[in-house]
Order: sequence, then C-alpha cells, then structure tokens
Amino acid sequence: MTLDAYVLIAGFMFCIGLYGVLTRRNAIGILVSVELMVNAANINLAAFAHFGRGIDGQVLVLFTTALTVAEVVVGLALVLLLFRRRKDILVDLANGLKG
Amino acid sequence: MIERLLFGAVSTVLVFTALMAVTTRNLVHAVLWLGMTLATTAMLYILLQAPFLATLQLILYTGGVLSLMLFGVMLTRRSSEQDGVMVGNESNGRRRALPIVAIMLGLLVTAVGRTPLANAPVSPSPTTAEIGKRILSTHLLAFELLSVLLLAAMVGAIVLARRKDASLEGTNDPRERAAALPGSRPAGAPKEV
Amino acid sequence: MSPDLQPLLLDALLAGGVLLLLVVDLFLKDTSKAVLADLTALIFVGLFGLSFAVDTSGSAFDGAYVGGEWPLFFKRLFFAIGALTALGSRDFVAERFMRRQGEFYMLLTSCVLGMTLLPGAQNLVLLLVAFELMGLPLSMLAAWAKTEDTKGQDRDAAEGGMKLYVVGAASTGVTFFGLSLVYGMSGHLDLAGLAAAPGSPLLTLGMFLTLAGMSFKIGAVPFHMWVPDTYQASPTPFVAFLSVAPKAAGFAALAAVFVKGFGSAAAVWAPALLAITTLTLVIGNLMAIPQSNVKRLLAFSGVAHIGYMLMALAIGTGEATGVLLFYLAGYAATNIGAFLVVNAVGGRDADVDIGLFNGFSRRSPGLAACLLIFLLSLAGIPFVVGFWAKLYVFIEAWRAGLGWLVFLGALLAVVGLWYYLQIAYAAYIRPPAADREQPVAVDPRTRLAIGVCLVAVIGMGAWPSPFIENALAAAKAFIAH
Amino acid sequence: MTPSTLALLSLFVPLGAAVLLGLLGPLRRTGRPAAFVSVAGALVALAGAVAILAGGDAALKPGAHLVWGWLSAGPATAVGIHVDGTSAWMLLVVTLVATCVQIYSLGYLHDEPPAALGRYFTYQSLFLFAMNTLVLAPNLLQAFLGWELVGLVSYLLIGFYFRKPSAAKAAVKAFWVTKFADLGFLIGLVTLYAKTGAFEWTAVTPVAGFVTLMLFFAVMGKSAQFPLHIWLPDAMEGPTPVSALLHAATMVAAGVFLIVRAEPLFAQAPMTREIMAYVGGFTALFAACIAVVQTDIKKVLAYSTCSQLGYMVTALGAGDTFAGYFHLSTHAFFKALLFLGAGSLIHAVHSNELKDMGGLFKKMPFSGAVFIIGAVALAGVPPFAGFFSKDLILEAVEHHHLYVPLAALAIAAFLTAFYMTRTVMMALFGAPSHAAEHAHEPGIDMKLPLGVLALLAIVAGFGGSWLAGLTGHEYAFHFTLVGGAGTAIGLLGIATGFWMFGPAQGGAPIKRGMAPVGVFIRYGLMDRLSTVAYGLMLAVGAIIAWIDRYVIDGVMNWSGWILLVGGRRLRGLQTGNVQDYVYAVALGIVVLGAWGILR
Amino acid sequence: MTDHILALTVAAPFVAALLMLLVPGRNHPVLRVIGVTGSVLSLVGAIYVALHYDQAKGGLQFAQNYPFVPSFGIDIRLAADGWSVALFLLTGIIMTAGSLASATLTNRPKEFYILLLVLVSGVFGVFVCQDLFVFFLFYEIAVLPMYLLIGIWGSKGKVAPAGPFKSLWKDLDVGGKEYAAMKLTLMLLVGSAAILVGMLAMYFAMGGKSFDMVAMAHFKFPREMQVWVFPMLWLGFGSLAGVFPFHTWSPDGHAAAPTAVSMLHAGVLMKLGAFGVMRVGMILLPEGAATWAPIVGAVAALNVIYGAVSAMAQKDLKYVIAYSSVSHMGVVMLGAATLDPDGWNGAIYQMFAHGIMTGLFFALVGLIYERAHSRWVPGMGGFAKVMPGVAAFFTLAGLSSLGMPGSAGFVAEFLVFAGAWKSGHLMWAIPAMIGAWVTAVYVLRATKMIFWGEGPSHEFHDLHDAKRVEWAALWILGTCIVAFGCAPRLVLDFIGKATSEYLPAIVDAAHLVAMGGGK
Repeated sequence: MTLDAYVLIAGFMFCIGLYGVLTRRNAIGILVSVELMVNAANINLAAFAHFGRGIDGQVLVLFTTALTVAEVVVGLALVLLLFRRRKDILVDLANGLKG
Repeated sequence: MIERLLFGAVSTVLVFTALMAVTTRNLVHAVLWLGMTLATTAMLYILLQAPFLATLQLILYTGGVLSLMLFGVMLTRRSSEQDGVMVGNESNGRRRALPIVAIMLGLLVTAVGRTPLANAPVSPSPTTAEIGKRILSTHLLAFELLSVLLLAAMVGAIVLARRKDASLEGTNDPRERAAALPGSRPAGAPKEV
Repeated sequence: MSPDLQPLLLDALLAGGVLLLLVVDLFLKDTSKAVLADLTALIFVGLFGLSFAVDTSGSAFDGAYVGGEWPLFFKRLFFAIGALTALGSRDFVAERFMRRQGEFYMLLTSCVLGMTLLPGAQNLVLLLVAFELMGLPLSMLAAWAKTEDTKGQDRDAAEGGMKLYVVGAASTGVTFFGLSLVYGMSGHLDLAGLAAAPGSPLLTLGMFLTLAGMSFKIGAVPFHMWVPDTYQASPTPFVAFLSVAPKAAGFAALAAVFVKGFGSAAAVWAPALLAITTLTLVIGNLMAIPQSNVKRLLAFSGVAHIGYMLMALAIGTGEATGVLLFYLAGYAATNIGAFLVVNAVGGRDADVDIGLFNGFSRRSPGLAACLLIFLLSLAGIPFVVGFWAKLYVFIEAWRAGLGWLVFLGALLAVVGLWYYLQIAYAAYIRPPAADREQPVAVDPRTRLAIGVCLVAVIGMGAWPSPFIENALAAAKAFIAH
Repeated sequence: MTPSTLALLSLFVPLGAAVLLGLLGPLRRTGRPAAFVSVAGALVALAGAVAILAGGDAALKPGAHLVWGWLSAGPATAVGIHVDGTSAWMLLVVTLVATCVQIYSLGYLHDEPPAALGRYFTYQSLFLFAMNTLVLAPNLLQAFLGWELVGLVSYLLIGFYFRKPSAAKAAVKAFWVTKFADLGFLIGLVTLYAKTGAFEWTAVTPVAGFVTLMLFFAVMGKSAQFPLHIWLPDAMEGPTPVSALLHAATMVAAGVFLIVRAEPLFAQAPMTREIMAYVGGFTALFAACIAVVQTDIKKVLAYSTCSQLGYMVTALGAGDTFAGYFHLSTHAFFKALLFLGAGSLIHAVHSNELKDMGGLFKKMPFSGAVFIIGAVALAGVPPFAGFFSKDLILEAVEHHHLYVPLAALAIAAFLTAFYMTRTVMMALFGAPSHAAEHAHEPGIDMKLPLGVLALLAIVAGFGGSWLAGLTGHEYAFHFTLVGGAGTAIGLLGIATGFWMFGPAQGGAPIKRGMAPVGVFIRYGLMDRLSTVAYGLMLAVGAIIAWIDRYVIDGVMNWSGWILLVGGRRLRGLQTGNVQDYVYAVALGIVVLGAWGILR
Repeated sequence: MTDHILALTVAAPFVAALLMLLVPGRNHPVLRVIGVTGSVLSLVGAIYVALHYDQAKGGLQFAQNYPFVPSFGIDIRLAADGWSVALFLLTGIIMTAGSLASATLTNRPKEFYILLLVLVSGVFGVFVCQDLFVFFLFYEIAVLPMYLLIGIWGSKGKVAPAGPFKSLWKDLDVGGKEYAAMKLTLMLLVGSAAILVGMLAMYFAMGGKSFDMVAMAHFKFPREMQVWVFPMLWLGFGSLAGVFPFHTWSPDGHAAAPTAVSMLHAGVLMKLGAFGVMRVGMILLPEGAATWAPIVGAVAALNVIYGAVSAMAQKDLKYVIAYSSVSHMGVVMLGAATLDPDGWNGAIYQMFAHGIMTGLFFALVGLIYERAHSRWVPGMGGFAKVMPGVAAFFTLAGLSSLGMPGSAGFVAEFLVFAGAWKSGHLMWAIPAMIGAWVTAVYVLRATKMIFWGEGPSHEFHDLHDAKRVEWAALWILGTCIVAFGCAPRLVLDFIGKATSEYLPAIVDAAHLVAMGGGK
C-alpha cells in the first residue's frame, strides 16, 4: 500500500471528525469527534514514520495519545461541571455569554 | 495484494465506524463506535508495522479514553433519560457543516494528489526498544513534562468534578462570604464537607 | 547540575515549585491557604531574580532544548506575569475558592512551566507537550469559579471554561493533524529540519493547519471567538493572566515554527498571516466598540492588540521579532494592570459592566489614574509603553513595505481610542451611583501588583531604550541560532 | 516748535485724552470733568494746527516728513506724519470743527448720564486722533489706518444710544457698508504694495488705474456716493453733534481728502476720474432729489451732505483737485453750522421732525439766524462760502467738458437751494407747532461754536486764493458764465422754495406729487435693497451652516455611525453558541487551506 | 540659566502640575496659586527668551540636546528661532490669562489645572523642539488632555441634532460634550496617524538614523516622496489647524469646552497645527510644499470665507466664536501657502494675533455664559447696560477679529493679503478679504444682539460685570491686542528674521517645481 492511501484515509477521518465537531450538540459527542481528528493525525504520523520519515513519528504518536488522554480527562471534568450547572450538556444551550 | 485487500477492508471499516460515531443518535453507541474506530486504527498500525503503537492504541484509548467517556455519559444523563436506554446525541447544523467539510476533504484530496507520495520508500520498522531509547533521550524532557501535564490534568479535573466541595462556595450572601474570609471565621460556621 | 541541564535550571526549579505548592497545600488549613499565593509569588519573584544571576545558555537533550537570550526574555516575562497574577489573585481566590486555592496556584504554576519551556523548544514534540501543558490548565482555571447556583455571579463559569475547552480541543486536533502533515513532508520534528523541507501542497496545508491551530491560543480572528466569552465568565485575576501569558507563549510557538522553522517558506505563510492580521485588527477593534461589559471590551481590545503583534510576526525579520517581544512585554504590563483594576472595581463579580466605573475617579482618584494610564497605553498614546510598542511595529512594518497596513493600523488605533475612552469617560466624567460612593477597596497585594504594572508601563514608556535593546538582542539571538 | 512737533502734538494729545479716559474708568464716569479733558485735548490740537499755519508757508512748502518703520524697519511700511499745506489746512479744519462740536456737545448732551457723557467724549477724542492720523498720513498705509479708525469711531458714535434698536441697527449698517467699501481700499493698498513695494502717495505705477478705482470704491462708501450712500441717512441716529462732525464736516469728507492726497495716483488714471465725475454728479442730483421730500431735518441735511459730497467728487473727477478741496473746506464749516443749528432747534423742540417745528425764528433768533446763514451758504448765494467753492466746481466741470455731470450739478444746485429754503421756511417761519411754543435759545456753550462757524461760513469763501497758495494751486475768483448761471439757478431755487413754502404756500399739486416719489425712492428701493442683501447673506449663511453640520461634519458622523452600527452588527456573529465558534475555526482553516493550495 | 531656559520654560508648567499632585484636592487656593504661578513662570521664561534672543544673529539659539532614545536617533533637541520666540510669548500670555480666567473654577480644580498645565508644557515643547519625533510627542501631549478637559468640565449648548439624520445621530450623542470631546480626540488622532506615517517616511528616506529637523531641512528628500508626504503632514497637522473639511471638531469642541480650555485650544493649540504645517511640512519638504501650495492656498481661502459665513448663521455664541476661529485659521494657512515673506510673517503673526484675540473672546464668552447661563444669542440683548466692561472688551476682540487697524488682527491679515497678492494669487486673497468683511458682519451682529438694544430681559437676573480676578485676563489680553496692533514690530521682527532664514530654500524649490525640473 502506498503512502498516499494512508494519508487519504487519515484525511477522511479528519474530515469526519471535523464534521462531528461542527454538528454534535452534545459535549461528549464533540469529544468523540475530536478523538477522531486526533486519530487521523496519528494515522498520518504512523504512516509517515513507516514510509521513510524515521522513528520520530511513532514517538509523536505516543505523545499525542497521552496528551489526548489528558485532554479527555479535563474535558469530561468540564462536561460534568456543565451538567451540574445546567442539568444538560447540549453545548448550544449554553449560550449565556455572547455579543 | 493481500496488504491491499487488508488495507481496503480496514479502511472501509474505519471510515464506516467513524461516520457512525459522528452520526448515531445514541451517545452510548457513538462512544462505542468510536471504540471500534480506535480499534480498527490499531489494525492499521499493524499494517504499518507499528505494533508498539497498536498496543498503545488499544490500551490507552480503548481502555482508558473509552471507559472515561462512558463514565461521562452515565454521569450526565438528563433526568428525562433516567432509564439510560437512549442518551441523546442530536446533531444540528448539518447543512452548513457539510460544505465546509466537503471543501476540506476536497482540499486534502487535491493536496495529496498534487504531492508526490506514492513512491515513498518503506523504512525498517523501529523496535520498541529504539522507540523507548528515543523517548528517554531526545524527548526525555517532553516525557517528563507529560507527567507534569497528567498530574495537573488529574488534580484539576478532580477539583472541578468534585460534586460540591464547599457549602460556602457559590453563595451570594455577602455575610457568609465575609465569614469565609481568612482569619475572620465565625465560630458557628459550617464545617468542611 | 550537569552542564547540559544548565539551560533548564530555572524550569527545573519551577517544576520543583509546582510540587512544593502541592505539598505545602497538604499541610495548610483552608483558612490559611492564602499564604500559597504569597508562596507562588515568591517562587516567581525568586526565579525572576535568579534569571539575572545564572547563565542559561547552551543546549540540552540532543538539542531538543536550547537556552539563551530568547527563552530568557520569555522566562522573565512569564515569571513576572506569574508573580503579578499570584499577587493580584490572592484575596480573590482566598475569598471565593477557599478550599481550592492550592490547586489554583499549582495549575497556574504548571501552566507557567509549560510556557517557560516553549520558547526554548527546538523540537515539535517538546513544543507540543509544552503547548498543551500551558493550554489544559487554562481551561480548567477558566472554569474555576464553578458553581451550581443558577443565579449567582459565576453562573457562566462552566460555560466560559467549556467554550475555551471545546474550541481548544478542536484546534488541538487541527494542530496535530497539521503537524503530522508537516512532519510527513519534511521528515523532521526538529525546527532546524523543517527549514529544509521541499515545498509541496501538503506541506502548505499542514503549515496552515498548524497556523490555524496555534492562532487559536493567541485569539487571532477567526479563531478568537472564545476570547470574550471566557474572559467574561472567568475570575478576573485569572483573566489578567489569560489575556497575556498564553498570548506570549503562543507567539513564542508561532515564532518558533514559522519564523524559525519555516523561515525560508515565509513567502507562503506571510501573506496568510497578513490576511489574518488584517482581519484581526479590523474585527477586534470594531467589535470592541459596542461592548458595555468591560471585560468583553478588553477582550476584543486584546484581539485587536494581537493584530498588531501579528503584524510584527508576519514581517518575520529579527528586528520585527524583537519588536514583537517588546510589544508583548508592554502589553503584558498594561493589560494585567488594567484587569487588576477592573477586578478591584468589579468587586469579585465576574461580570463588570461599564456602569460600575461611573464616578471611579471620584471614589478612588489614584486607582482611576492608574486605569487611565493603562487605557492610554492600550490605546497607544505617547509616554506610555503602548505607544512605543505600536510605533516600533509600525516602523518595522514600514521597513517591510507594508505602508498600507501601517495606515490601517494607525487608523484603527484611533478607533481603539474611542472605546478605551468610553471607560475613561465613565470613570472620569460620569458621577458615581448613589450606593457606590465609597472608595474602591483594594487589598495591598493587588495594590502592589498594580503599582508594579504602572511603573513598568510608565518606565518603558518614558525610557524604552533598554527594553527595546534587550528585546532586539533576544530576537537576534533567536534568529541567529 | 517745528511743524512736525506741532503736528505730533495735535495727533497725540487727543489720543492721550482718549487713552486717559478709556483706561481710567472712574474719571470717565464723572461725565463733565471727562468732557473737559477731551475738550482740552481738542483745544491743544487746534492750537497746534493754528500754530503750524501761523508758521507760514515757508515751513510747509517742502512738507515736513517724519516716519518710523511700522511693519518692518525702513520707510516702505512706515507710519508717521507728513505736514504740508494740504494736511495742515485739513488739520485745522478738523480740529476747529471738532473743537466747536465738542464744546457744543457740552451743552447739547447736558442731560446725559455722566457715564454716557464720559464715553461720548472718549469717542470724540479718539475720533480726533483717528482723523488726524488720516490727515497727517505720510503714505496710503497710514491713511488706511486712520480711515478704518474713523469708521470705527463713527460706528461707536452712531451707536451712542445703543439701547435704541434703531440706533444699534444704524451703527452696524454704517460699519458694514463702509467696511465693505473699504475692501476696495485694502485691495488697492495691497496691489500698490505688491507692485511698488511701498505705499507712497506719489507712486508711479502702471496699475494706478486699478488702484485708484479700488480707492474710489472705498471713497464711495466713506463719502456716501450712490449706491453706497445708504448708511448715511441712517447714521443720523447718532447725537446731532456727531452728525455735524463725522457725518457732515470731516469723516465723510475723508474720501475726498484721500483723493486730494492721492492726486498723483489719480492723475495717472483718467478713466477712474471720469467714472468719479459721473458717480459724483449722479449722487449730487439723486441725493438732492431725496432731500427735497424729507420731513426729518437731519435727514434733509444728511442727503444734502451726500449731494455736496457728490459735488466734490465730481470736481475731483474733473481733475480739479483744488475745487474739491476748497468745497470740502467751506462745506465743512457751513454744514457743521447747519447741523449744529439744527441741533439747537432739535434741542429746543425735542424732535427731528420739521412739522414739530415752525415759527422758531421768533423764539430763537440767534439759532435761526445762524441756520439761515448756513442755508444761504449751502445754496451758493454770494458772497457766502458755498458760493465760491460751488462756482469753482461748476467751472471746473465745464472746463473739462463733462456736460452730463454738469447738468446734474446744475439741477442739484437748484434743488439744493430749493430744499434749504423749504427747510428754513418750515422750521423757522410759519405757524409754530405745539412743541415749538416752549422753545428757547440754548446756552452760551452751544452758541459760541455756532457763532464761530457762522462767521466762517460767511468769510471762508474769501480765503480761496490763500488756500490755493498754501496747497500749491492757483486760484483767483473771476466771474464766468457757468458760475453766473449756477448762482442764478440757486437764486431761482430759493425763489421757488419761498413761493411754495413761504407765506404764499403755492404749488400744492407739485408738493402732493413729490412726497410719494421720494418716499418710494428712499424707502421703497434703497431700504428694500439693503434688507434683501442682508437677508440673502443670512440665508446663505444658514445654508452653509447646515451643509457644514450635516454634510461635511456628516462624513465624520457617518463614519462614526457606521463603525458603531458595524460593531453592533458584528456582535451578532458572537452568538454564544460554541459550535459557531468551532465553525469559524473550520471556516478559517478551509479558507486558509484553499488559498494555500489553489493559489 | 540661559543655556537651559527653553527646557526650564517647557518644564515649568509640568513641574507645577507635579507639585499639584501633592496638594489635596480640596485646597483650592493653594491649587490656584500653583497653577497661576506655573503659568506666570512660563510667561516669564518666554519673555526672558524674547529679551535674550539675539536678533542680529538670528537662527536657532539656546540650543540644547538631551538624549532620549539614541538607538532610533531620537534626542530632545530644543532650540528657539524667531518664530519660537513669538509663539512662546503667545503661549505664555494665553496660559497666564487662561489660568487666571479659571481661578473661579470650583469643580475639581486640581485635575483641571494639572491637565491644563501638562497640555501647555506640550505646547511650549512643540514650539522649540527641533527633533521631529519629540516634536510629535509634545504635539500629542498638547492634544490629548483635551478629552478630559472637555469631557469633565465642558458644557452643552443648545445645539441638538435636528433634521433628517436626527435619529441616526442620536446614537452618537451629537451636540453633547462627550460627543464633542470624543470627536475632537478622534479627528485629531486620525491627523496624528497621518503625521506619524509622514514622519516615518521622512525618517526612513533619510536613512533611518535621526529625527533631527535641522538635518532634515538640509536633506533633499526625493521629489516624488515629498509630493505624497506633504499632504499627509498638511492634513495631519491641518486637522488641528481646522483645515477644511477637517475643521468640524472645532465648533463642537470649542463650544463644549470650558473657558480656559477654549482659550488655550483656539488660542494656542490650533496654532500648533498651522505651525506644524509650516515648520515640518513646508520647511522640511520644500518641493512638496511648492507643489501643493496652490491647493493649500485655495483650501485656506475657502476656509476663511466658509468659516465666516458659517459663523454668521450660528445662534450659539460659542459656535460663532468657534467658526470664527476656523475662518481665521484659514488666514494663517493662506499666509503659509503664499510662500512669500510677507505672507509667512503674516501667517505667524496671525497665529499670534488670533491667539490673543480668540483667547479674549472665549474668556468673555465664559463670563457671559457664567452669568447668563445661556449661550443663545437671540435670547440676549441689552447686556451692555449691566456689563459695560465685558461689552467693551467684547467689542475690542471683535474689532481685532475683523482686522481693525490698531489691533493685532489688522497687521496679520494685512500681511497675509499682501503676501497672497504678491505671490500672484488674487483668487485666494479676494475671497479671504470678503471673508474678513463677513467677519465684520457677524461679529458686530453678535455684539449688537448681545449687548445693544433693550434689555436685559428678566431671565437674566444675575448679570453683572466682571469682578476682581476676572478682570485680569481681560486686561492682559485686551492690552496685548492693542499693544501688538500698534507696535507690531515687538514680535514681527523676530518672526521676520526666522522667515528670512527659512523661506529662500522654499522659494528656490518653488522655482524648481514651477520649471518642472530638479528631480
């Protein structure tokens, strides 16, 4: 399989994630979509690492994964907070701040 | 050939599960679809001869992230959905999101098409030990920093998620607030929860 | 200390400070946790002082981190910001988050740790981790004023934090993806390697995605939308921090990736950055005009200022980068001061309507004069630092042949004066409300912090030479390395 | 003392009096003491003028010239004094009439409050200084300074009764009209300076035609030539002594004096002179026509002044400077006399209206007699002063073949004699009105000046040849056909007047026909014109002001408004929905990416 | 002493302002004494400079350099030429009168005096600064305090938005003092932005080494650069000088400003603009000036007549005077545009004369407003009966404004007209002269409507003449009007000296431009 296929598939995934971020009303749904975007990046990294770009790609995947975990932790804490405050986690309902 | 077939299958599943993750109306299902996507990605890593990453993916993501998310879903059910069968995950704004995403996709495809990638040579797959060495030499600082980050995230998340860490906080009564000021605490003030 | 850890001395000490705070927190009663603020400030001040005493040049970890004047300038800036924030937050945090003080300062400090490591990072991995270390605590701190009271003053804290987080998470995804492409097309993760990458559409795409993702942190248009909402909802002393430190760090990251990494490809990204710059200038200034909430107003004004700094970044020369440093320092002093005054006037309320400033000059003439000076500095009026900052940017832009941008910037600076003067107008011209005639209460540490900011603003305004020289030298070292 | 020292004395002593009164409020507000300060100043000035002339021709022939650099070092833009025969004699006329008027004012304004009286005499002193500045001007620049200053004092004195709306209106009108005419002076002055680098009376320059035309425009305003005469009748709102001094004897004659002084310039401009002759002739006739129908004794005299100034201007237009100058002198005496006499009558009946008078001769024989002397002199009856000068003017005009102006002057001569007879008859003879029954002679302070001026009105005509010698002209009276005809016409006018307004009261149909015509010309045309012009100016002002506020300033306000509203509209983008924020990010990357890849 | 006299004079008001910071705000007498002392000291400094300036030698004297930002070639270079001497005197006089005129202020006098003194320091600085950048800084110091001065101590007239745009304008609060303050500040700062751009262009054209104006005057900037930089400076500085169509801040600003501020602003600050055009625009960019002179002159002539005609239609007393300032500043710009010695002398002299005259005007308007509580001219009448002194001084100021000989205004206008004529621009001079006549119309009309006639009516019950210290300002300014009208060479010689030093280079440039060569 050639590199461009991997990059394409990653691109697909990125776009799907983007779509999710744009359309999901539920905060956790957005988290899910962000995961897809990060995952797309990881696929890229792994693919590039495989196709002659050296070891660093894989290293970076490790880091992004860890970062994402941290991010999810924080995100879920915020979601919980939001839920307690509003009894709801639909993000488009949280629009008290605007203008 | 087999590789190609495998790739085709994996990528089809990948895209399908990803699509499901962002479109299904049940949040629990969405998280599960995500889990499947991530697992499929691990397959892709194996195709890319990166077993280390595949393991990482399965452990960290599917084990950690997914369960965290499910936890979150459970904790944030709306009162009307107490039975837990259906956790709402509606979408909106599809009509304006689609063109953007389509253009993005088009751009990616164009870029890929215009960039000579096909004949990139395959490099020998690094061993886990090599990766570890790399992490512990050049990227040691980042690695150390990562631990600080995780610590901070955890500490912060715990504080934020704590249900109600003080009866005093969030009150608007200036008297109570004044009482809470350091050094001026009245005797009968409520004790910490 | 092994010699190759020399450049990381200050950061290591700061990391120790993070742990120290965690530990000390354990031994303190809730009522006496306010001392943590002083401890934090002490740590920062100590490090700030130490930064003049130790040599932090050299590189570490196979060149993944390089010290020297450039990171040092940023470190000093971040230490100063951290100290001022800690001082300004003390009473606020003690009063409002009595049981969460330790964690507040711990997160603040670790956030600063991320920032201090950013400018020296020569490697995208370190850069990314530092960037995230800076970013994640911010969204948590933004929501620090959490409450379940649906009518209270902090009713929107969770929303503010969530907005920062969601936009941030999306931007992180974008950044990661962009960097993955950059890595793929260049084959390197270290900045020096990026420069050698042959141009290709995917590289361009990756570059731009990275640019977009990082621009989120500095609040460049159109990635700025979280800024006003988060500023409005967050604890004001923290906003003082949020409005300057991550911007500086973001610029450090952008400068590292673009000016340094892709310096040779400036022809590709500079026009894009100029477009963002223009948009940022216009939108920031325009949207600030109708704001009646001072924090939102300052948020949009901050967006506008980002525009001026982006101008310097887009030029990309050593001098322009030096000017950017100067701008950052001046902006930091000014904006922290302004937000601390706003905090004092707002009286612990997250929402600070401009009406609260009515008659301010009669209630507290001294504090009002400070505010006026900060506002003038933001507006770019001579004899305070804001003027020189803008002027230097304009000079460099002129040198770079961006006369039209200078003109636009100058015009919009006048528009800026319009909305800054609305605050001054309320403070100086409107009479105070009947129930608000007593002087504004300011605790001594906030007073100290505001005083330091004032001295900096006036000092750098009246005598900019040493500061600009220092900034130019730092930038020169950065470019040369 | 040398003539220059004496002239400086005449110039600065009145100034000293004015400054003293102006700065020392308490002194000014005492009234009569302040008046004495002013009168003393005028007397010193008069003495100075007399002494200069008494010093004899020898000192005056080359002219004493004394200047100081004013705008710059050097003589080009200097001020100072120039004393020769012309200015010395004018100085005498001015100081003499001024002294008479000031003394007269002591009695005439006896009932004014002390503060007002002090103010009046401050103005009087200032006027004397201003007029002397003009008279002694060594160059056109200083002449302009004096010219403007007398205009200023005229404005102040016309507006002396400033609480009276009509007086206030008249004052500003006088100022506006004369100031408008002064633009001509300014343009002429500036042109002269631009071309010659100086302001010399004797400059020889190719632009003399333009310069003199412009100067003449100013003269038309100051010396009340048609159509810029409109301010003069209104100016009668001022106290009568002021009318006598400023608006009859001296200030309005300043225009004539200017042309006399600037003779070398005018000599280079035959075209200007011709225009002057026609304008002067027309004014003489036109003003005389209106004077015939006036019912206000001061207005009669005011139009008469216009008319007589027309005579002088015609003479100057004919190129006979001396004729104009001579008439200026005699006119100064007899017209001042007439005004002061009229003032005496007005003082007695407290009204300006002829119908309120009548039969006053019996009550006030002295005032009546001097008024008649003045009237006869004006009518040109030999051997009174007016006869000689008018005779000279008619001769000069005829000599230069200006027959149209000549005809106008001749008719004007008839009308002059006619309306003066009418005035004398109506005011002094006939049936006394109710007000006139309690009339009585004024005190000695008013009689004395009247007596002096009456004497001069009788004898001044005989000084013609002396005056000519003094100013470097040649003149000896000799009978000519034109002169004789003029005299005859004058006598005919008197006869007609006597027939119509004397005991016989003949010619009633003519009287009835005359009145509306005059009223139409006076009020229907000229007043309407000036009102329309004024209204037009205000309307233009209002339009411009509107444009300024809503169009010019509107640009500023519009841009401010657009920014404000634009900012408000943009606020709509900040919906508060975080997905929109992410959408903005997506939009940003898509646009950036598209631009990066597709460019 | 003599060496640093310029710095001392510039600093005197500033030091007074600093001193005032130490005085409690309630202590009005002490504040007043400090304020007046600071002003008087600066006047003394100005007089000292005038007395010690060696006229025979001419040129820049009392030169001192104080390093400021050496890396960008910015030094505080102070030196006085003949123009500086004249304008120094003007500033000292107006400031002294202004601080005396505001002695009766009771609303927050501390802040008022501090701002006023800081402002005047800036004004002094501009007049003697020979470093373009510091020139700009001083200029800004002089302009900026105006916002607060008008915003806090200003007043609102009877001019409210009317007509078709009423509803739109309501958003902007047109007519209010805060609107006026904001408009003034914004418009002047837009001007500053243009100045800044022009300044930078010059700085870089000269190699980016120094802002020394003396060096710049000797440096020959490329023609094409001069041609576009000059209009930037003209409009930038010109917006402060009230150049059409950027004059619109001036009526609103002056009308809303308190007495002393109007005095200072119309009296001195607007001169900064014109001075900037001449000192920076024309002297440093002679070819640009020569190229644009016809336009500058035409606009100036328009200014004269436009301002005068607008003034005629105003019913608010302060607006009348404010528009008259627009008109008179047109005379200044006209003089500048002639590029003729008489025109230039006239321009600077008009700055001087108009400064004093308009200072007196605004002092009087302040007195009238204080007593009548109205600025609505049609409602007034007969005031001369109860305030004869004010009436007399008003007339005096009016006379100077319409160019009556014996007042300073005449000398200036005459020189400008002469200059315009000499430079062959009849088409500028005639409208300007007509404008001067229109001035007579509206000034005397206003005088008549306010002071003459019957009245005053019952609504004006506490009218009275000026009292005690109020006389001081009137007498100082009134005396100056007459003194400098009668003996113009007191300052005209200084002005002429400097003009003769600066002008030849510009005339040469004008010849070059006229011949189309010299590129």
